[in-house]
Amino acid sequence: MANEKTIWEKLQAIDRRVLYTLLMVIATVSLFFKVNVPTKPGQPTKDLYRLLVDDEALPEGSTVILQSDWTQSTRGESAGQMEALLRILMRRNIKFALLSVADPQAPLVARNVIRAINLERKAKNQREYQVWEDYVNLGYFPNAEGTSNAIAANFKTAVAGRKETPPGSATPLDVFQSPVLSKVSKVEDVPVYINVTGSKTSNILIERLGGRVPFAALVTGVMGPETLNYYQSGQVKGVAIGLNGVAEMESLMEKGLVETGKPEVKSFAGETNYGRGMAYYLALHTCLVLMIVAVVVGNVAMVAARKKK
Amino acid sequence: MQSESYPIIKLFVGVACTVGLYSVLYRETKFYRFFEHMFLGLAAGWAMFALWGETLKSTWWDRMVGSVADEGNPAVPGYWAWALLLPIGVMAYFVVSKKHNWISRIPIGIILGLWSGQQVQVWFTRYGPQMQSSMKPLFPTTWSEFITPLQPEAGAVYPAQVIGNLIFLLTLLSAMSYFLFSFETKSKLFNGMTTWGRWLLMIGFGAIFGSTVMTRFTLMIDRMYFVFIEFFQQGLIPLIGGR
Amino acid sequence: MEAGWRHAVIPWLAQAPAAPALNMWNAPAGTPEIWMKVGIAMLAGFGLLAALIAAPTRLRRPISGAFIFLAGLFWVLVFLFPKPIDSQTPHEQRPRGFVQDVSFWLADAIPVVSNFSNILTAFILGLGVFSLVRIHLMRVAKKQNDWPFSVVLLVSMVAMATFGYWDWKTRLDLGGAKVDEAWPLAAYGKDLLFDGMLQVMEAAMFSLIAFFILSAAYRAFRIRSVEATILLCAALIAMLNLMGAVVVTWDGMIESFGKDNAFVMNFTLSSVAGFIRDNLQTPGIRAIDFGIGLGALAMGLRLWLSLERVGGN
Amino acid sequence: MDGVYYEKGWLGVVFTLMVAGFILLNIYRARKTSGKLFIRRIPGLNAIDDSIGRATEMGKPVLMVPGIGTLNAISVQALQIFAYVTKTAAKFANPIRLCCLDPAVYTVAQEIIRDVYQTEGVPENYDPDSVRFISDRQFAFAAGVSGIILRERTAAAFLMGEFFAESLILAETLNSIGAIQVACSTEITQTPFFVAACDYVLIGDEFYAASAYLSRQPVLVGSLVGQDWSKLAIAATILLGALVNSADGLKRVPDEANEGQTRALKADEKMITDLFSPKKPEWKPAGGTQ
Repeated sequence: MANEKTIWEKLQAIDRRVLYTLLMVIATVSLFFKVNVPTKPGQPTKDLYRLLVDDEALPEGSTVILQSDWTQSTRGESAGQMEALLRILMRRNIKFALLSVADPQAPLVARNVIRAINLERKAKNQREYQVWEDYVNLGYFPNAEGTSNAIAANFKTAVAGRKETPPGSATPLDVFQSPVLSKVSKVEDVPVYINVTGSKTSNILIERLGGRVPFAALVTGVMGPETLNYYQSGQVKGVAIGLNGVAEMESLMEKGLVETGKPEVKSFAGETNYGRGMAYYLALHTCLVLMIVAVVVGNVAMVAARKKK
Repeated sequence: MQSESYPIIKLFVGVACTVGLYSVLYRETKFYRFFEHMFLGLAAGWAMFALWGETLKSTWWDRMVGSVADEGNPAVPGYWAWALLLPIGVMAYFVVSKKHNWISRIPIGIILGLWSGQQVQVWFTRYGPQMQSSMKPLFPTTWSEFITPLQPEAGAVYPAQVIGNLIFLLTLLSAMSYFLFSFETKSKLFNGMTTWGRWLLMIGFGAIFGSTVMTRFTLMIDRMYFVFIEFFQQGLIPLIGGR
Repeated sequence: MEAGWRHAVIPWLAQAPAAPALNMWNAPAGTPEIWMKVGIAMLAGFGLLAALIAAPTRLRRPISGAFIFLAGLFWVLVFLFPKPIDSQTPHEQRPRGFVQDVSFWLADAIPVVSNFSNILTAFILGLGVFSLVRIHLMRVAKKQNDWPFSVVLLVSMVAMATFGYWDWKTRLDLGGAKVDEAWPLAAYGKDLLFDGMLQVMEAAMFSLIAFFILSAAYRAFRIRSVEATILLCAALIAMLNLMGAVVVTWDGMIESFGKDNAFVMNFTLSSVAGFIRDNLQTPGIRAIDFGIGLGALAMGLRLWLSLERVGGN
Repeated sequence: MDGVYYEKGWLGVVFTLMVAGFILLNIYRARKTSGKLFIRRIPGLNAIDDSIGRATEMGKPVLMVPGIGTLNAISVQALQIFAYVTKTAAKFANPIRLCCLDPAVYTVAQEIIRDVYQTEGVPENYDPDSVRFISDRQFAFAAGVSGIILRERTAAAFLMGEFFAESLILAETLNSIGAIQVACSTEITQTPFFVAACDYVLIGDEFYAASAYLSRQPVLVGSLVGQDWSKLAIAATILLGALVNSADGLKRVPDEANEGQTRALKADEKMITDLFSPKKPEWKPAGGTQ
């Protein structure tokens, strides 16, 4: 038996480490190129954009509940989603009550994003979002199922006792005294319940909220197929999925949304719309190409090796 | 004030940790083992802290003992019955006893009981709407055009849509037939349907695989961003006198 | 019992703001009364534990079965009773009657009961940490293979827990805003260990999957069998559809064939991927989901009614 | 007091009760016939014995991971299957490693595994360190289990239960050392990765069928038959509903807006909408944003 392997046999069994190195190099190199890759937003993202920007669905100045369930580990996708979402909310003066059921760190991570977007606004001489006046941080609630149930049953008692310090005051006060939540006591009181999540908390919420309030989700690519299931059955009104969703949101923010038979939704042209989504989008393309090439090479080599025999 | 050099130190430590864990891609070495054990230790330490700081203090202790009034906040009375949960939790530790290990089944039973009851509660909330949305119309309401036009009439069902809906229904039913375990049949139709069902499931799995790839790659790209852009380009190069 | 039976019987479970401010189930914070009541409750609980230890063998199954049943019963009742739309309706305006009373009481009790599992799991966590510490202490004591790594584990554990509590305590004493300004040692320690290391390591471990997904796809996506081929094709279409640039190019090409032709427009990448998703993937997932849901419901029923034993005899 | 309650819709309650009824009835039936109801062969399960056999030949441990979910029916189900695995392993005095993420699952696992060794008559072979709590954080857990896999070179692995992202880390690490893997995740999103990386995969509720198939306990067998009945009921409901919906789609009613004209039914006038998502009573939020 000859030990010499043919090129086809070799290509059928490329060492894992070679593939790993290629992937790492390609991803890194792509990051140094800044290109706005074109996108074609899908219906779920368009619906989400309409829900967030259309004045009828979400009136300017109203309050939404924003459940942020992601931490560093899904930063790649969730941070971009959160940034795009916050940019829209802040530009439309939408107040938000922030909470998390997934991880104790999630509120802190969310606060960092708010801070970053605030800095961006400050640099552009726009109004900075203030705690108490514009948003409150309700913090972390352990037990996703239980909390979602409790929120659906009775938002006010579910988050009772959470405090926030108004600007210029020394003592923290009950969040329901704040302008953000003063008119909210049930989930039905908010026009939209938004969930940015790195796990399946959106599913848990959908099951527990049972259609009491329009629900929008920004989920990771993994959760996409499952969430689309709920989107199709109308339990989720709009959804942005993964990095693709971010890139689509960003281009919708830049270009606005025109759909036949529906009112036009405005754009935010002239503002900082392209962010983390576009920064990573090219690298995603090159990595996917590598993957496709690897699969094709493996198959071609397999067929060729068979033919030789 | 935070020290000025701290952010770069923190970045450096983070990069070291990333490289340490990535080394397992090459193979398991002492280097990886070091970071793995550190990781496990940190996680356990955090669990010990979060146990009280993030869970028990706010959800148990504060409710049990209440809080006194301070500026702007009314007093909240304590509910003493919460105290009963501690002995129940302690019962779990009897699992190490050879004689009384059955007592550990009480806290376990409560957790399982609560979970089981919830299944009954949420089952229809979860599956009812899915059943409803599977009931797609199977008769076209219009024959004006076969293929759904680009500007469809509101509410109309075109023949092409009906074909799609039939495929949907057939996929659903044949995939469901694959999961029937208690029927033995020689019927070619039924057996063919289950085989089809399995193949159709593979389409779903392939599509999920494809769309998951996005998240996984993005997270890796984000780490590369962290190492090469945040640490090297924005942190280290300015520090050593680059631009 | 003018205020309705539920206000007297078990308002502990329904710690609603609407309940009478003080009742037999609570006591004002900071008073000797609350400490005494808490103490008595704990004693009673440990008394129950002692009683269980003494319980005869034949009662064991019924006792644990009763606990499971009662725990599950709560959610089953929530399922069966109508839900109030606004559970914050003030007491005086709430409708009276058995059904209404129960459903309001249930709605009030949900936020309380929801925490039970979590609190119990937190108490049990000690058992897990104990096992971890025991294994590694033994390894160090016996100088087994790799014992220095066990030292690393134990040291980082102690460091994380110490800085965690220290920082937490400082924040309680000084207030979070002050700590963020002054950055005492505790804040550095916690931030470096948690934010700088633990979180980064989690992200790093998570991102490893990208590499594994590449090698798994390379190995598994071969046209060997019908199943593997189907898997491969579906995955390829899904991946192509993820690339905005490819979608725009492909769809642009299709559009050039006939932008107004409904038939031609069915072949855009987004339509093809959408068709697969809507008519093949969604029902497939749904079929699996129905099965899993039924399995969970059945298992839930068996556990709830103690038809199936868990654990040893 | 109208409008204080959510209309529950009778269908949800009736359907849930019907499913529960099917399951309980069949458990009763199975008990009467002492479990002699038919269950078809499930391919992945035959692999269990083979893989343990191989691990024994190689003298390497068998790894079991009951997912990373909290203590619930899914992890309990996984542990029931692991009890069977351990039973076989105990016969051959093969070492096992059972790694847990949730402390409550760890508690139950300890009890179950010790019990297996006791009933097999080899309590002295039970090593308390074989059931391990690794970490309660997902990726620390993944790192720890990967370490165990690579250092102890586990020859067979059973990954069953609620797996999330860590599924592929474990599966590919196991694959890289050539271990045989039998896997199942109730999380549909992870099943494709097990399909790609593992030798044998149980899909969906084959997982729930597994312990009935392995143990042939009447309760489990009966419950499985009841689940099958429920699946048929769901399928029949969907078919019937689709037909009713189609008929509703063809129906024309007088148009209120244009006298003398007819129009199709609106979505909320259709029968299935009425059954599945009954209207909620009118309710004006007390102080919501207007």
